[in-house]
Amino acid sequence: MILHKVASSPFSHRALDHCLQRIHATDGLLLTQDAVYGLMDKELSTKLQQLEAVFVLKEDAEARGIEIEPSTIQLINYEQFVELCLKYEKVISW
Amino acid sequence: MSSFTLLVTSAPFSQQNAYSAYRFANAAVQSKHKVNGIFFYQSGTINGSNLQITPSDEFDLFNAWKTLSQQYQVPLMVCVSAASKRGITSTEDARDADNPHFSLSAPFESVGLGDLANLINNSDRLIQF
Amino acid sequence: MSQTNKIAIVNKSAPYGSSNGQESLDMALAMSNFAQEVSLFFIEDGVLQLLDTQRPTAIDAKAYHKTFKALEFYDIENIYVCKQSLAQRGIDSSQLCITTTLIETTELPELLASQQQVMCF
Amino acid sequence: MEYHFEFSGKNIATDKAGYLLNVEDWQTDMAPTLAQTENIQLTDNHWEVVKFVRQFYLEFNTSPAMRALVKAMANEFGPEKGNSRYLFKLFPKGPAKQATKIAGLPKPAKCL
Repeated sequence: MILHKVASSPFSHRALDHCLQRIHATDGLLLTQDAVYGLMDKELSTKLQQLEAVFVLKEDAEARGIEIEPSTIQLINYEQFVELCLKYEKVISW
Repeated sequence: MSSFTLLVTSAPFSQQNAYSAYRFANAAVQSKHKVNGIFFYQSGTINGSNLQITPSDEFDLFNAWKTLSQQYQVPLMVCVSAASKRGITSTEDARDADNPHFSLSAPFESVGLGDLANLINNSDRLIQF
Repeated sequence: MSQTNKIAIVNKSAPYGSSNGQESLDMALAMSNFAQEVSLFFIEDGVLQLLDTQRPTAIDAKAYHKTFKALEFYDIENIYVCKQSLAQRGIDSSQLCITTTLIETTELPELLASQQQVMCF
Repeated sequence: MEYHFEFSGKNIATDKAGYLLNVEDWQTDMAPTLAQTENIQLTDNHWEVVKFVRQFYLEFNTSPAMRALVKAMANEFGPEKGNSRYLFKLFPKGPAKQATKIAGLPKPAKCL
């Protein structure tokens, strides 16, 4: 079980795409920094909802004016980010 | 209680990564976890430059790192090779190169990658920013 | 907490546009020198680092790709290259400067499962 | 500051620690002079390592770190020469550091 951390916008970088091509069903995905802009893309948002565990760093979303509608995507703060890293066996930062 | 090594590979200001790493480190120590060390590599080494001047109305990451390190005994380790290439040198490294200037001072330490291997060996998780 | 860790280093950057490739290799050699068990993964643009015909002195860059051939002396024997990433770039594995294990895109997480820590450059 | 020494009527540029700045400036007869700066009297065993390290650098574009040197030496000359005790006996201040200097190679990264 891996936590995949992505930090770049999917509109200009392919890190999220590369990650999604390789992510395992039981893995977790954490969107941080510019990666939270990915939620503005309806198609991508729908795709993300099919994953078991998607997290968004609250501070990064709030800073960018991104509102997260209640869904399978979970908003977490830094304390929860720390715990999440411990819940998964390892963290890969794309 | 768990322990972390943070690997910071991006420069301050140019990218958000170092700020995220700082927030993470803070949250970890607040939650009573141990941060064994912050290891600065690649452009991340620029975080150690003591020549940084931050406008007073912007977040001063350099001093925030120092405070974190002093308050929670978190070592701030800077890879000497990656740093030297980017103009980040301790007094000793500067002297070895006959350079009159230096830009790295305590609590940031000039170390080798072997120290990162040690940090990783003693930590539950390695998180890269 | 063991004395030796299994460390995976994932290379996803092309060689000369950034220092990622060269500094990732420095990292791999150092980790191995300090008794860590290193596995290397080359995916996406990272596979471009392994092309045999590179001549980086043309742009004053270090020819660090020559060092890949020395990895066996650093006990770095697990070198994985993403098959699809090669195909997308029209590269045949015979054009690479070292012998590697070809893997499918989807194999990465399984192979990472046996590693303790992951770095990505 | 610039550092150099004279060899066969030519100025050979080095860094502050005495490592050649240009790999191509090296020639075989220069090794004893470089070895002297490390207080080493070259024997056949020393020569073997010096030549081996230089060949390694020319082929792989990097000087071998200790662990790699041991393994590569063991491959080439067998375990009695491919071990760190043997290499440290020849180069007491560190084979990676001293053999590279005598072989005219760049100063190894401080990191390693």
